[in-house]
Amino acid sequence: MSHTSYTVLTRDQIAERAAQDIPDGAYVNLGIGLPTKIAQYLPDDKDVFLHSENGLLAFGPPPAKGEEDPELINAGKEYVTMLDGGSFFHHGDSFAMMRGGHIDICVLGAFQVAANGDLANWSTGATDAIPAVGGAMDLAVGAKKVFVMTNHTTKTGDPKIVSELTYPVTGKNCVDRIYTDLCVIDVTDKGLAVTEMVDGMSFADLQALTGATLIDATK
Amino acid sequence: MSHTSYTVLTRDQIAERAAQDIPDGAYVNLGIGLPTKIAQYLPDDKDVFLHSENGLLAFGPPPAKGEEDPELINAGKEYVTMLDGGSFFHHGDSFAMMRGGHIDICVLGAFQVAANGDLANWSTGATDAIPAVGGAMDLAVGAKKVFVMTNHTTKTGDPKIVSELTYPVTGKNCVDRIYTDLCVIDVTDKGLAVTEMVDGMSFADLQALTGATLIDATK
Amino acid sequence: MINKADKSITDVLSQIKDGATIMIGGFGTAGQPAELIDGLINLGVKDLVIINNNAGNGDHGLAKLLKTGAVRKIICSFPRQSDSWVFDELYHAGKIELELVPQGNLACRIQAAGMGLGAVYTPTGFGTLLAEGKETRHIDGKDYVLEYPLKADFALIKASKGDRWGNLVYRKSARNFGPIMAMAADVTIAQVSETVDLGELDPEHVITPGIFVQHVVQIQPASTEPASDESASTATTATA
Amino acid sequence: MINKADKSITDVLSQIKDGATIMIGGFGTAGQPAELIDGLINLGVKDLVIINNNAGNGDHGLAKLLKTGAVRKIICSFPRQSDSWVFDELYHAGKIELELVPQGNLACRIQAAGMGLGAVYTPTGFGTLLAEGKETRHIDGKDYVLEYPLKADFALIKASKGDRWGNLVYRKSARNFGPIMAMAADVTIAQVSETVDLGELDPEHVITPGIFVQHVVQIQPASTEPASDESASTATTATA
Repeated sequence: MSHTSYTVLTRDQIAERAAQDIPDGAYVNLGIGLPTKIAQYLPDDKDVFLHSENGLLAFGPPPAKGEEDPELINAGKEYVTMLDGGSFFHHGDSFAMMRGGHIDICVLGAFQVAANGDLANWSTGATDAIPAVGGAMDLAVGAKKVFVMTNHTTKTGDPKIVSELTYPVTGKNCVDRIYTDLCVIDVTDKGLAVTEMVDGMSFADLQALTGATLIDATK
Repeated sequence: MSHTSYTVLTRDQIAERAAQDIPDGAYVNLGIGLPTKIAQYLPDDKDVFLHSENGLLAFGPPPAKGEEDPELINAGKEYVTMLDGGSFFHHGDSFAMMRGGHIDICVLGAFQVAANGDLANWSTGATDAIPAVGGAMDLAVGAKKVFVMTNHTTKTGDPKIVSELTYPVTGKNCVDRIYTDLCVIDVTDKGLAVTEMVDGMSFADLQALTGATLIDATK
Repeated sequence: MINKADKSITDVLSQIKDGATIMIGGFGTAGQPAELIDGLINLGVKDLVIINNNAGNGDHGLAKLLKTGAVRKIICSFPRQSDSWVFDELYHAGKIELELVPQGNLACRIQAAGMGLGAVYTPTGFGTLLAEGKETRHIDGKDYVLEYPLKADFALIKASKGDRWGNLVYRKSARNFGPIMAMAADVTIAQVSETVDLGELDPEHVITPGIFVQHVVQIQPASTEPASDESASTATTATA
Repeated sequence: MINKADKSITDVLSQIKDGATIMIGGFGTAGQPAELIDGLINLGVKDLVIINNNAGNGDHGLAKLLKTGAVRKIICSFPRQSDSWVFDELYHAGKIELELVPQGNLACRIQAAGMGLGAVYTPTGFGTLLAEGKETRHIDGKDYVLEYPLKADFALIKASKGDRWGNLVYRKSARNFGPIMAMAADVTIAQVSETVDLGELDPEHVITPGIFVQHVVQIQPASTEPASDESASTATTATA
């Protein structure tokens, strides 16, 4: 992978970019791992309601040291706090929020995203691996908008945005937008439309790092 | 209808008799109307938990005059009170209690009961009547035991316990026991087994007032 | 900053258009959002489909709405009551369509919509007139009827207290259909007796989390029940 | 007089026999009924089917139960974790059967059992490996998978407070699967940090009504978390 002259976003910068697209009043589920970072970049003047599968709505930042409560954790099993106006509920109601279309946006990590919006993020299909799915499939089918946040390529430089999935699917046609360290892509009926690229990136370079045909929509 | 020398139970006496068969710790739904009277005859030394479709568990007797609360009513829209240890819940959870098999006993009124335990209590099938079913069908299929409490015959002397229903069915094969003003009948695989009769009643007389074959199980 | 409690009844209801499907909470008069129904009558929309447990009592509330001729169809479990003369007359005159649903199926179909299910096999109604023409299935020794979700464009419900994020608590048996209807409608409008500050509702005690509620409208206490023996929380008026 | 809180852990658990299907509450360690699991290990029953969100962490609790070889099959959504080495080893050695269920389907199937439904069409998993061989249906423009209820002989759950009629309240995110598992098991056994007198739990705040709970076992507070910032209600010890 030959970096010419473009800037690669850090994980925090991808999170910061994605955070800008979350509107006031949105009900949002941030997937375990990278997407969780978005919480740090949500502007204070907006009310964004964070949902966690294990029965929290409107939870807040991590507690101060020594204030951790083992019974107040998010789906990533990290300690959190509650905002005034938050609520607790059981797993049935929590997944009703997700599957019933009440969550406005979920942001998920990905192994692969296909040109048609298929998402793979729960299994690499390795035969000796223990499968584990958690709530990923429920978020993929349930949220009004599914955002993916991922590095543009794997550590070994293979594309993660592909024409068709080679890994097992999490949800069909579910992804609406992809935030990578190189660009922002909208999944549209016409294909993958690149709306933003990092400084110094050319569309041709980006296409070369991608396993599916891109549309230049940066203008 | 020729009463010879037997005693007919009053509505209160039928209720009192049925109340004796409700064990300590039972979760019970008393249908609107006649069955509601059972509550007055539950012994004080037992904890019997009364459930109401509209979201009450462990409700108590009517309030004192002037203490009525329009937001504390039972399914019959009568004012009630709550016992210590009672709870409120929504209609979804309330019907989960009924349909999920968590209610031990429900007691329902009846237009007709058939020899196989089919119950008719929601519609006489009259073409100009407005149909209304409420929770009757849910109770009929959901409770562990379904008791019916009814006069043995209609006001015009027609049998209400019949070989086959002529009125629209509420629930199939659902009735376990029938309390009438004349007797107690268990609905068994072999048929309708009369376990008790009022004083002075002969089995032949009872059979003559009944539209289905009875089995004498009073001994 | 989100404030779901900043509009008047008139403003909130103005988004309801002819032909809307509307769930209305309440079991009898307990939990019936009387002021929202009055607002709906004043709005003058037509061709409505109403989902409620009953079909109105006396000449007020839902019965009054029916009387205006605004309702094309009602989906309910128990329309026939001693004081349901308004519905009775419309029904006998063929001026209103009735879909009669056993109460548990009504609740369950509303829940199915809120949970995002496609359909459910329910035990109630099998072998009865109310399952005629419906798909059935024998599962694990028992018979079931296939029933589909009941969704709505709007839910009008009554709660006891609400905050500016839409969190709600109810009072006694007025809870009934409110929480499940709030989950099954695109837009839920809750009338409350009291609007409280964010944080006043204990997160352990919230019955309907704000995600299910789009608007909260406070009704002047004088127009509802007499002062009630509410639980201990402080009853400050909200700034929200 | 009913007292569901009058037995020791050992007495209550002794009704569990080989081959039982057991739901165990908790999401990670929050809400995991650690003392009941220890009691189950001591009981020494075998051939169990366990329903839990995870498949154990570290060497304690559920992981320890697995290690004893007591579990024939586990039904869960997320077995693979950084500290799930006990399960990993059993799985790779072919010594435990795994039924992997998306978390929402797990919750929904448990709810279906509690509600008495025969089956549900759920949106999750359609077109994936986890729906292979399952019946599907296209309903109103969307695809669904037919899923069946998950019932259990026993549910072992953890609540914060309980009374002698089995009413329960939970604490924060330890609520998770407790309320829905209590509804889906023939016998629900709840461990609580505190047993309170009847009437101390406000009927508006009860999360699991006693009808869903058969036994309440109080665990000495010292053996659980450090003293917590519990809500305001008076913490008298129950006579029950």
